[in-house]
Amino acid sequence: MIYITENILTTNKYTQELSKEFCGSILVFEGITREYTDGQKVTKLEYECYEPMAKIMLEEIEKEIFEKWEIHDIIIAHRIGIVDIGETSLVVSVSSPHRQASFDAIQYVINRLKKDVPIWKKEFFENSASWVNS
Amino acid sequence: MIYITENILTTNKYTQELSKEFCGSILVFEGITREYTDGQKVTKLEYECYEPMAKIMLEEIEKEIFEKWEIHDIIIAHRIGIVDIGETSLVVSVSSPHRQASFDAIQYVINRLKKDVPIWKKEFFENSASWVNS
Amino acid sequence: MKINILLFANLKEIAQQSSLQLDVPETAIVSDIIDIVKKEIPDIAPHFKSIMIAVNMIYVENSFKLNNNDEVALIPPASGG
Amino acid sequence: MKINILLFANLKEIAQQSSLQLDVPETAIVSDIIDIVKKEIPDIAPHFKSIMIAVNMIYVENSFKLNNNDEVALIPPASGG
Repeated sequence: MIYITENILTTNKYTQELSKEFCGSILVFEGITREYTDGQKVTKLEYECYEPMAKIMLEEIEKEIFEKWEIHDIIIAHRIGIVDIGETSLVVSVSSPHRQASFDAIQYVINRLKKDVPIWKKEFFENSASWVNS
Repeated sequence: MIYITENILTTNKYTQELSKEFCGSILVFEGITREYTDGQKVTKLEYECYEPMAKIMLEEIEKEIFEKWEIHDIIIAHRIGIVDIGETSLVVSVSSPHRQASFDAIQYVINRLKKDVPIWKKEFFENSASWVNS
Repeated sequence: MKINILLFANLKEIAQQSSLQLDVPETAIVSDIIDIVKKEIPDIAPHFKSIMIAVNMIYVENSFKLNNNDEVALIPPASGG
Repeated sequence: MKINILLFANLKEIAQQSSLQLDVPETAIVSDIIDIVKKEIPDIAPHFKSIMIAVNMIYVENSFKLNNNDEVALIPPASGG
């Protein structure tokens, strides 16, 4: 299941929603906005998204995950809009019969997401702001 | 922090307790008792533990983790006693500035725990029961 | 034919708009669109070396042949997560 | 001197006890203890090829020299997690 939302993300929600039948392993990753980037104090972040395309790409990644690894269920939730320091920007949770698949699958999702999915992060510093990677 | 307990484990508790300051990544692994082992239906499990030694060894593993990887906090919680099917036997949660450390650290903990820590699992089947690995 | 261009993140800020509509010949390919955008919004030009192009939400090469009403998104390097 | 032996999991079930106390010479090493336990509880003997020994909660070799009141745990292969 894919969520792109302006609401606060809680791992609890995305762990509970995960289908777990017959699963031996649940792994939940939470990406949190950090206070410093290369020593510069960040005051807040903003995520922008080409939402319909991001959804399609995340659904494709989800499909690939099911083809590559024996997993039972996966949830990918990305927050967009303003995200304050210490808040969660990304949750990826996976249930699988055996644990190795869940570690591999989550790392694959994060790597693909950061490389290919049209979501962009703007960092606000005390006296400036800039889009990451641009 | 190490917990060896007969109480039900919830990832929510061990995610909330984790110190997260300045962390970009939280990863939580949950090991759940499965209904089938090699096609045989398991009715329940029992974990036994040489508790003082298990604690010492888990604390050593925790110390190694801090030496090997840049992590901020780690919680390892293992349930002992009777554990019903679908219940959680192990929670490992890690906060770290960067995500790779948390993936490496949790996998290291689980591998070491399964190999070296004096905890034993007994599987109960419909008409028999046996200690795993014995 | 009409082509709708979508701009995001830094490109949107530079252009001070999130989309623009172009009227182009029926033979237009992606690189023709890039040339037009570079002329219309010169400040975007230096960014094209890292921009990927998606047509109707699928990444394409510069030689991709466009159709009427296609949605051409200029995608700066992703930085989600 | 007195040595306390701890038994766990399948070993405890086979021995029908979780500990036993042995009185051994002051020169005793771990392998002496193993020999005594094999004699006292013959059904445990075949398991020793996979048992690890911890003295006072630290894994040791069979040549480890014991002291009075040492706690010797017979550790079957771990299966936690």
